[in-house]
Amino acid sequence: MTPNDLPEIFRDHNPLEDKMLQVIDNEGNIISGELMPQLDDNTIIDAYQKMLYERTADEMAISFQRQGRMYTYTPNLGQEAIHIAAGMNIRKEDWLVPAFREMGTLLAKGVTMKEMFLFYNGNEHGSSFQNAHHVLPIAISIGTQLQHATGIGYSVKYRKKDETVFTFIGDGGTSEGDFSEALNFAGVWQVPVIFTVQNNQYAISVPVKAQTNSVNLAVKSVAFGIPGIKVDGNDFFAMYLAYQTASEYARSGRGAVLIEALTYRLGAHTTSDDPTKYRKKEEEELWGLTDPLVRLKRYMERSGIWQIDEETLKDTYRQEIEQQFLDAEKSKTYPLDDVFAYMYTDMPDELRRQKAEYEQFLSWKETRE
Amino acid sequence: MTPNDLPEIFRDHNPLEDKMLQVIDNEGNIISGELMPQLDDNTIIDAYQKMLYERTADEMAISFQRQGRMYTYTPNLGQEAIHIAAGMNIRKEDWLVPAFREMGTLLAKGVTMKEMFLFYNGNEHGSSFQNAHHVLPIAISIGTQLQHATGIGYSVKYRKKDETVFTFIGDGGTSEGDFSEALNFAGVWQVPVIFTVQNNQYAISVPVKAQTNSVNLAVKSVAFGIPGIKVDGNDFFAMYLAYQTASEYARSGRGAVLIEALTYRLGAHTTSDDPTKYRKKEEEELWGLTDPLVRLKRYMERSGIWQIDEETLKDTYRQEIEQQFLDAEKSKTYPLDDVFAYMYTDMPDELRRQKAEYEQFLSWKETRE
Amino acid sequence: MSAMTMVKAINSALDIKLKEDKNIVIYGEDVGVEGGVFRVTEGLQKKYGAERVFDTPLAESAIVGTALGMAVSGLRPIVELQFEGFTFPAFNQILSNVARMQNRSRGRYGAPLVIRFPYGGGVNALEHHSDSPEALFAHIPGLKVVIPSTPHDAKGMMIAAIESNDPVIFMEPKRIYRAIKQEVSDEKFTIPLGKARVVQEGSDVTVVAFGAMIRECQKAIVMAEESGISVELIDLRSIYPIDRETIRNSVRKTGRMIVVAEAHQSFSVGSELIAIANEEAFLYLEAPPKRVMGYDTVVPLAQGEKYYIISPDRIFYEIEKSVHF
Amino acid sequence: MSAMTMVKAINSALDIKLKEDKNIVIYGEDVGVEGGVFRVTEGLQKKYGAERVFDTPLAESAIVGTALGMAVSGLRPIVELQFEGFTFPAFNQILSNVARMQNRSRGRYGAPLVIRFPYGGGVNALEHHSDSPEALFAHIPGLKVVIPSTPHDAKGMMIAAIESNDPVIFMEPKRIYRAIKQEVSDEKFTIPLGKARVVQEGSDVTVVAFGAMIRECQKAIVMAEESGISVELIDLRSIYPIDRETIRNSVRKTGRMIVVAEAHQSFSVGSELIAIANEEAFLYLEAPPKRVMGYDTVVPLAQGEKYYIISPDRIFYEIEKSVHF
Ligand SMILES: Cc1ncc(C[n+]2csc(CCOP(=O)(O)OP(=O)(O)O)c2C)c(N)n1
Ligand SMILES: Cc1ncc(C[n+]2csc(CCOP(=O)(O)OP(=O)(O)O)c2C)c(N)n1
Ligand SMILES: [Mg+2]
Ligand SMILES: [Mg+2]
Repeated sequence: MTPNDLPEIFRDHNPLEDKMLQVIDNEGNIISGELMPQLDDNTIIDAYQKMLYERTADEMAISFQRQGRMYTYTPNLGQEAIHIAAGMNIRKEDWLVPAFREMGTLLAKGVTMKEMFLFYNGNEHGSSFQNAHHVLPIAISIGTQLQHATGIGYSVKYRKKDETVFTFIGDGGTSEGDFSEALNFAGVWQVPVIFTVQNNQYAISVPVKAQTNSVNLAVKSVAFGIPGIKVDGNDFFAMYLAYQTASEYARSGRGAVLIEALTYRLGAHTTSDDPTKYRKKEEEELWGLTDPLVRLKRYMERSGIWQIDEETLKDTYRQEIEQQFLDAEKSKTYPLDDVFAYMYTDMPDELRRQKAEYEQFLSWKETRE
Repeated sequence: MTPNDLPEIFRDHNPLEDKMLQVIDNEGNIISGELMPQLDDNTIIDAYQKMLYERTADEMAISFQRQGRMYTYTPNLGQEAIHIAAGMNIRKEDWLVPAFREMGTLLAKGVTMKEMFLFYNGNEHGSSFQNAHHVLPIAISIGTQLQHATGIGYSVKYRKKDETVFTFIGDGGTSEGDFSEALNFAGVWQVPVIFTVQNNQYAISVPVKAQTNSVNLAVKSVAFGIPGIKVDGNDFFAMYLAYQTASEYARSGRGAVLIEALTYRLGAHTTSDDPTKYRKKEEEELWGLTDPLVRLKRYMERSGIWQIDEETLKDTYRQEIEQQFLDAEKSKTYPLDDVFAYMYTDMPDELRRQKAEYEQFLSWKETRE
Repeated sequence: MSAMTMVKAINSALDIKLKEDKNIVIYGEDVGVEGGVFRVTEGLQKKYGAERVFDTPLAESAIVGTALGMAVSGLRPIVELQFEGFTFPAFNQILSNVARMQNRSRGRYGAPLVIRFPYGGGVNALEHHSDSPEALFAHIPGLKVVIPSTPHDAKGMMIAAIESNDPVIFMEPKRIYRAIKQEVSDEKFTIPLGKARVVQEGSDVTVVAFGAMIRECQKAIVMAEESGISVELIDLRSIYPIDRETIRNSVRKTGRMIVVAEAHQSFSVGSELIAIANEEAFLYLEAPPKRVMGYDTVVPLAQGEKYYIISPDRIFYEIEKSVHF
Repeated sequence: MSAMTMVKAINSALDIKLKEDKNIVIYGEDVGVEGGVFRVTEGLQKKYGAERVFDTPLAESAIVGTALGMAVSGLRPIVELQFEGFTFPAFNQILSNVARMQNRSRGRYGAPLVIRFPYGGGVNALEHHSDSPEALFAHIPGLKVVIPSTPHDAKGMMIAAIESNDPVIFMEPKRIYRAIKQEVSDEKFTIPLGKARVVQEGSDVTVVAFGAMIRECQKAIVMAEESGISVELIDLRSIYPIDRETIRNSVRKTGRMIVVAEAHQSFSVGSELIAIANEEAFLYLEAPPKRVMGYDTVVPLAQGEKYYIISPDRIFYEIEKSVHF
């Protein structure tokens, strides 16, 4: 990797100097006009709508969970700019290897809210992503997914496909050995993988400064010989530019890229978590000022392209999302078969035997009732 | 870690610029006089003698193995400057957490050749290091030992002891997730651990350029926010200076350090390995020119402090080493008890039962013979 | 005495030992400020300071690996792994080093440390949060593997685990973390590791279980008693070493054994107990010892878990079958 | 037909499949230029190029984790882990992802890959080079775990493993890598996974073994025959799924079973087979089924290994005891 191969924005935002790529400020003012990606008004409006959709879906999911109609849920609140920017740059043929907090990108790939609800309702069919192409299930064992992404990268390169791999991890996840191994392999293999670290400042209760002593997370790329960049993750345009550039870089065969997206988890870690135990109201308020939706909205207002009747739109979204939730609730069947059927492509006799044994118990139970 | 806290030699040899700390060249000429550590002639002679001892012991071990008097052995040939420099800087109270290729440092801590021979002869008592203080057994599961070192670092700091931890790994080992986790914890905890990567160019048959795409291995320190330095590992003075500086740094409470010692494995990976399968004679010859013993000897000759009758000395060493080998061979007893006795501090009945069962078999066998 | 949940009882054990022994430190993910996702370490950082009770980066291998380093250098670390499903990044450190340091160094360095984590199903959780991997740890020589089934046992076993000079895997049945309240002494007491407990004596059939399954077995026993079957219930408590003597005595008496556990049945505690019943009581067996356990499948997500988890009527069904064999 | 060692037979299987299917890649530590530390992949890089047969950085978790990524995207990777003792850094990827991707995605993504490694003792090796961890893998749902005992089986089972759409753990008994030569077909053939092999029929006692222990059992059987004892020898071949039918038929016939294996005996294949014998043949048992296995200790280094490893006379001793029970 000679500096010349490196896209300009990577050179200009060297993580060793702790620089951060930013296009608009919290007020929606353009900071660096030359960096503003070329997007027409409709695309920007579309982006905002998608962010709003993700936020609405999150709010509703939290409320369904509170109503006891769903199990533990991991909200995406505050991280929507990252997800939608990635979603707008990921192509059908590209791969998405998610962690568990990038709903907007999953939706962009064709995953449905019904599937999301099914999953958080405790049904594996919510992970089969029927209409989504090249999307792996949500990864819970932190760090492991990056290695899958690197492997897909190898496979793409080996088969000479024009496919890029988008994969995600949190700030906490960068401490796992699997993170380093995945990036190291990607560096050696020079594969088209875009690694995004969503640095939302916390791993459950543990602040990022307790995760590592490195100046930032993008700088970890140095250890693996791949380019890294720190980006304002609450700035939709900055994230868009980062993904655009990274995609070009990856597609040109130059290899993998690490993007640190600086953001903030506005909500709880999961619906079982209570952030007041470990963080201050003032901190939340301060970060609240960087809310990616607010910033993009302000930008649109300032530049006169704001044409959204937000409340009406949200209502439409709510209805649509509710419908998907109801569909998921309705399809809430879980036959005994489902426990056994997918463990192997050809079910071993042993599993048949175990299932039959359970069925005998069920018959006995019936006769007793 | 502000640059001001950093020792000068770290600042002057920034691994990001791929600089390497060197004091003498292959001919034994001083390259940078101001870096030459203040060592009196006797100390230098002593260093050479220790390197010679390690080399002699290695040669003999290989030959014992060839005679079928010992099992697989991992030679240290070519890496002696690192081991002896570390050994001269490690104090009694300091900890040594070895990998498996730093015999000279083990000996400096009081491990005996008899113990080394016992170990490679297949007896665990060779790892009990009776007269050595604060030395862990040889670590075979690569990478894991660095985490033990970091933990010891925490314990030293917690108990406010003036103890430094020296730990080692190979170039290949830097790819293991455990390496990154250990250094990351050490960075966060700011513990007195000196991590040495002995970059001997190969992990068995795999060259270091296939291990990672990073510009060098010292630069990986950036990912963990600790200082790193690349040192000519075949230059005794450079290694001495590096350990002196790193020890001061660690002892002053400023935390951990990563040293990449650039060297070359002159021999085979182990006595079962045949390097001609994967590397060229020319390459070996080229690196042979950097042999740390030759370089130090040339330096001593040039500066007029050469006073060693090498052959006589080697003969003395040979006799002494042979005696230790014979002692190890003699003590080659392995009672059945040893299999069970050390698994737990209080042996469970289950192990007693298993042992008794075997003893019953032995009695039966005796009656049959 | 206070009414304690298991969470509180373990917290009390940790508290007592932290106060007593300065060499004890507790760490892991979210155990400090947050007090653990299940609040087992709640209040301990405040009481003993962030040098002794603290959060780490998110890396299980290093959590365990550094604990071994601390243990060989004089500390007695207690580490929390957040869920059983996240013990596996640390599996290599546990198997290759924690379990072996004592033997490898011929007693020169030991590993007096405790690795504790919640395990087991029945809580409608995401994947990796409902597993019962005790057999994987029990097959590793050099470890002690224990599981309490009551608040009282949890406290006494935790104190014993901390005081053990051998590494202890302490598995906490999360399903009954707060489901059972029991009067537990506020003082220090220990329950020796390696000994099973006869929960209730009986003559027709022996039921062996542990952790959250004890409660389910007790419900089944009520049903059995109604059918006139006398059940002896054994709480294994220690998975390794396993208490052969208690098993032997009971199975020789009843001639029948049923093992109830949540884990996948193949290569499990159930297999081991059946082997032991054969080795210790072959001539006394009147019916084939039976394992009533989870399938060799991933534990289903919440909607399907009802098929996987062992219910009291299922246990009763097997008791009846065994008695009428 | 050629006279082949097990090393050569596996090499031949890999060669045939590499030639046949462009989606197959082979990688791991030292498998490329070097051809593996045991030379199992010798010559394959030269023949098929460094894109298909290659060395990786030293990181087992990533070796397996990337293989799963390749497998879900259309390749069929075969990875080598250098020794059984170095499979554990990859244990999390194997248990949490490789074994579960198919189930987790409800069949959308599978994991057609092979993880192969040498295992077992008897070669005077350093620590971590003499272990037999088959039970740890066999307890993980979603995996197939197989072990050949002859060159012929090694080839046929390897081809079957590569062609399986499920992930296969392929364990190679290093002690007999080169100790046995056998005439093996040069052509492609498969041996179905999951089926045991009756090595020799007999009527007095069933001996179940696998891998390097088959040869030791055969030596013991010679001794038994001299004593007039007729032994049925079963080579398990597949540890999971286990072939209940073959076990059932044999134990019902002989009424006696001895399991011979190198691994630690608790929570082992031995435990599982005894459980199966009880479940399948309880009323036929004339003596307690017996495991003749390694201790619950670390495998001793070379000087002490003689105590640990199972010798033919030890097997004969147990056969005799069983028959005279
Ligand atoms: C290997 C592993 N260890 C622990 C956990 C439990 N856990 C779930 S989320 C989480 C914190 C993750 O933090 P981060 O990586 O920053 O992602 P975020 O939740 O902030 O998106 C932890 C510790 C896990 N899922 N996987
Ligand atoms: C976890 C683990 N994986 C694989 C091995 C097998 N192995 C032993 S030495 C070695 C190469 C080590 O290379 P390096 O780290 O450069 O150290 P060197 O041998 O060159 O000193 C390998 C792969 C091991 N010991 N541990
Ligand atoms: Mg986070
Ligand atoms: Mg090396």
